[in-house]
Amino acid sequence: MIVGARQGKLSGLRQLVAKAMARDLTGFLVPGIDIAHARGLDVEAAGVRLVASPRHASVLLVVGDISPALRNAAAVIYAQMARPRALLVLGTDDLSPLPSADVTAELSQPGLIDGIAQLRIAFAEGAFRPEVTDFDAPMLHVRVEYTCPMHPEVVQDEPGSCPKCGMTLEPREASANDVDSHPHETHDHGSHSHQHEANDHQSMDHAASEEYTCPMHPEVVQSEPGSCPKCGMTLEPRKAKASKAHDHASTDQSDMNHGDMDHGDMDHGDMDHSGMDHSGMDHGDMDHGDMDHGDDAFMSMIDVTKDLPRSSDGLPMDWIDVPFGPFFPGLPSGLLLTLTLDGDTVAGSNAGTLTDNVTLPHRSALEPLSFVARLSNMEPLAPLAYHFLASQAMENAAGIDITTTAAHGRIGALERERITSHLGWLALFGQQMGFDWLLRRAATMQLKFRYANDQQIMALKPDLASLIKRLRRTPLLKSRNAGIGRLAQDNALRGPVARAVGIDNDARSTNPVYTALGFKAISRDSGDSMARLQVRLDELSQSLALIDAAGTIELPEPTAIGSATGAGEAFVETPRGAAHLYLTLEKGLVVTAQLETPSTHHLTLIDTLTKQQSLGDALLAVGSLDLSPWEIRQ
Amino acid sequence: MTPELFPALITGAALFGIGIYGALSQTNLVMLLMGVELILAGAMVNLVAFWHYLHPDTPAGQMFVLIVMTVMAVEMAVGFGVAIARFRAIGSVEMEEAAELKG
Amino acid sequence: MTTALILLLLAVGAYLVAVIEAWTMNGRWQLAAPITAGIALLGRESIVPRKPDRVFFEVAPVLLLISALLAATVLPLTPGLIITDLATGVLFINAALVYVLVALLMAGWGPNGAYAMIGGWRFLGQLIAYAMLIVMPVTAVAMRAESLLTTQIVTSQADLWNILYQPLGFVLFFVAAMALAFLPPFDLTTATSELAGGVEAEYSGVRLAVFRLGRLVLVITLAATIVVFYLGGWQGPWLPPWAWSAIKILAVTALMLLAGPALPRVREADLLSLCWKLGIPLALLNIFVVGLQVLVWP
Amino acid sequence: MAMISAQTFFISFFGLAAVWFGIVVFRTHSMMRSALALLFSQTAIGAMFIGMQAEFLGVLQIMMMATEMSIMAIFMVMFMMDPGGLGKMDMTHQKRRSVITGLVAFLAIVAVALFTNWGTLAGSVPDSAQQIEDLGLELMGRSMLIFETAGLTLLTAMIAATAVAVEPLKRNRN
Repeated sequence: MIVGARQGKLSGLRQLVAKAMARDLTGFLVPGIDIAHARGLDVEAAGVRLVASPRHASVLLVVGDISPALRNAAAVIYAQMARPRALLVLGTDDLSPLPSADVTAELSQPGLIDGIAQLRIAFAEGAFRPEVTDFDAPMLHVRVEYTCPMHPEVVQDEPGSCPKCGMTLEPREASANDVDSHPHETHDHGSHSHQHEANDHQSMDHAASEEYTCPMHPEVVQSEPGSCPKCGMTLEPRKAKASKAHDHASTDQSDMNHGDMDHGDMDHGDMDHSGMDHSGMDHGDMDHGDMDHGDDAFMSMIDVTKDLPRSSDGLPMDWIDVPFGPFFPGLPSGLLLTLTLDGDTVAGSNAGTLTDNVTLPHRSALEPLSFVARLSNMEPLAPLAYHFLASQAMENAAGIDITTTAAHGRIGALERERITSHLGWLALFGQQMGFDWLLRRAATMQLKFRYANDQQIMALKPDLASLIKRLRRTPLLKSRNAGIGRLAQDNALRGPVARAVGIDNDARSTNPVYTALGFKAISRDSGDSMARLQVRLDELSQSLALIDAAGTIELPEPTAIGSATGAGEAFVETPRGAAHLYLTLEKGLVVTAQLETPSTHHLTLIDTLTKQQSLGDALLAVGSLDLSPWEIRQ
Repeated sequence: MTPELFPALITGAALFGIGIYGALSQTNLVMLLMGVELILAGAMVNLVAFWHYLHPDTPAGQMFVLIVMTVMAVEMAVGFGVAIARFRAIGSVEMEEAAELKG
Repeated sequence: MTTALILLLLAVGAYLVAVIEAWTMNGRWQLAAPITAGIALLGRESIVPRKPDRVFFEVAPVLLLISALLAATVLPLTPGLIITDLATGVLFINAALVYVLVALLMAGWGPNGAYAMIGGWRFLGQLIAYAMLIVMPVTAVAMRAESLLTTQIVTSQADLWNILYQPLGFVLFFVAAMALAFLPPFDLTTATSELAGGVEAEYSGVRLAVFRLGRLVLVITLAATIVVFYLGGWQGPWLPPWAWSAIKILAVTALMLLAGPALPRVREADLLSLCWKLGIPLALLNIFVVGLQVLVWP
Repeated sequence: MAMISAQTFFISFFGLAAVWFGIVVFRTHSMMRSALALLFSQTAIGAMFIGMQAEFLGVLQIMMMATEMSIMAIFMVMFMMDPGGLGKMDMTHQKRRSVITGLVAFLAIVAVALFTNWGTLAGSVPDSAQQIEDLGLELMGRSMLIFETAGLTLLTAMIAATAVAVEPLKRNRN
């Protein structure tokens, strides 16, 4: 809801400011610009300036249905936005934990324009509304815990001093245990880590033995009571920590951050020491008297740094975990990428998707039509490809042959989708590279191609050619991409990514209808980001030629499979690579299905692609893969 | 007694004193360098004051300040070079942990 | 009086920069947009992130604005229109502009966020490299004028503008000015797709407005600097001096802003190696060549 | 007279600022603040130079120190155990002795400053443009050798520092 930044009456000056705010709408898109384009929305043309940081946004724009995990992340984004802020929702009504929408509209460009018009009115009237309500959601709650700046493994609920070094513990915020928790807990156990952590500590405390230490000289530790050899004070009992490297890998508060672009709750101290967590370092031995150099309560820097990971340049540095996604500009929306940064270099990564896994029937019956719908709704970036995949597998299972004309129609539609998908990727990649022209141009073209019939597509041919020509001549593009994200030949690669390494992995090559149309797979061999870009550019022209050869574009028709029983499989070359579906039919119902998607394979590449790259290169390498988090199956 | 000189000279003296304190008391090499920078800054203030109040016609006074600035830059460059090397070697730039550098 | 006039002109200049920037992005002339955007920012909440270094967080945007304004004080727009014609004018511009770095480091450290901090440190590397490319070409300019006075630099170009006298220096200075103003394709410190806004990411409301204004003023100041150093300042036939200054400054601004959307962002490694391995040797060569020219045609 | 007192005020003000920031350098726990306090101390000194009509030196000081201290800042953050200053750790040793030495040094210099007869004050200072010209002629004339030596020293120091700092040999790391 629109919440007044400053309460009070709507005076003349305020009216002016509110009008200005209504005219200058800045939006943060959830789940992202790629989905908006794929759904045919041009947000900038509708009058909302898109921004990268939630702090700069006044409108949170939610496009379509999103998974609960993404909604949680969106709620964190919403909480970071400066007031007055508003929520514009297109085509969905399930929003929890977000507050109710200020404006709801249907998921289409006219709907968007209409929604924005309403939003402007709402802003002009409500920006200084007297009644101010706060947005509150469970995942925003912070629990204050106390930790030692030097010993991040020391975490407790009450203030006090560090049992290891005697320093005063610093408060820091940890997120409350999420109520929701993500249904598939593969990406990060952030929401539970604090629980684990607390448990760890408790259990360890119970297990720990008693030892005695001097309050002034923490390095003095002995197992019997007595007095300190240095100052003569009576030693105090304390619980000894077992010096086992327990894993605090996710002590870092970034669990709250996956969603958000903010990192608000890191503080400098933690930030610079959070790297220690990763090495599973134990400071236990510090207590145990290998500190022969201490004359005062002295903190050895050697001990602090000796277990830090070494960067590629050999300097031990603190590493920080920084979340990129799920709404990070330039990355596929829904992709949660956490990079461990060593300065500007990526030391490690953790990638996953926050989208829902679509459930496939497994020994349960499902209507063929709803099976097809479920599969094609899964992937907003390439719905037709999955539609055809499902239809083809069912036809194979039922033993139905389709006519060549119908096959040509499908090829036309599939290739058109490939063009739109590649153009969408180009737009996103342009955003990633900071290449604004490409973002705008490719997005405009994508919207034009989306529902174009074959004549319109042929009319668009020169535009596409000039886009490709301009790209090939752009200075700096080569130096930005050549040698970045180089991949070796690997059987796990699919689609353009595989063809850029020189593997002829294309489901179309084995399809007789395609070969009859003169299809020949494109390939490059350098395997870097540039090669992937070139393969996709070549495929744009190739798809145009295929549409030309096929001559028709036919939207998917539901195939009647009657009450057939049998098993069948299908390969379809989606824009991201070959997808494979195996299913069994029983009396006209789908009872079992197994789906294999290209992005699932590619997700595992991220770690090798990003390691020891500079941040910009690492993100570009991830971007060049053209992942679709929506089809990733975990 | 030349009262006109006092503000500058006392500032120079104070900076020098703070610099001495810093250079002696800090345990970290980088902080120690900061102390040295302050000592040199104190010297520069005095040089400029003398030039301005006593010998404004001699450019050599200004020249000397330029040399001090060079020395500051040299000190920084060498200091950081040493700091990086030590940090790489033993992971510390703490003076307490530089026992092998003791004369 | 002069000060007030120049401040007014800078404000107008900043507005025009914003208009031109929007035009280079989306090809439309939106004359009211910068003003509404500014007013809207003033009305919005200005969030202080959790556990900031409050001093740095507050000071950074103001320091950015001030350093850009200070650099503008020694730039002559017409023969008399200059706030202070310092004998060390050229050096003073450099000194003022270096504080852009300090401001961005503060903005990086202050808000206590990883993106901002990386952005701040990135700019440190960028500016230390490109400050060389500011200082060294300017040395050659001062050599020709035999003075550090900015007015004298303008008059020294009466016969031949420096862009023709030392084209290499112009190119280097132009690139360095873009890097200094972190304009795309050198916007590594505020990169949206790498750092979600970088040093700007945590600013909102009034503070963001000041930060953006500071940057706009920085761009117009740098454009004016280029005009004074290389394009003969206010000089030109037919039109009055103020008109020439205005035309040249706006043209240079447009040129600086046009490159952004048409090019992908430079890789950080390339950015630094370009400067150290190519830019600085070229700048030395430029000084050498200009030295020869000054000797041959006194 | 009013003119002179304005100048004295200017110098004293920036002198106090320089000293104040100099103290902050060693008082704050945040390394970033420490480095930037040193920067502002140096900038105030630059302003003092300008107050003492050494315009060139003042501007040069302000310019050089900004970059120098920014580099200092990144090293501080790199090489400190607790750069954010959250732990309030004590990073000093032999504190008493240092304070006493510092105080003694300060008092001794002040005493010298106060009780020495510095001779008569010279007349007016040449204007800045003249100064720059004189300084340039000095650098390129009588003091050329010194200047060249300084430059060469700087170059040597830079190369030596880089040589010390770069990684010795590519060892086999995991």
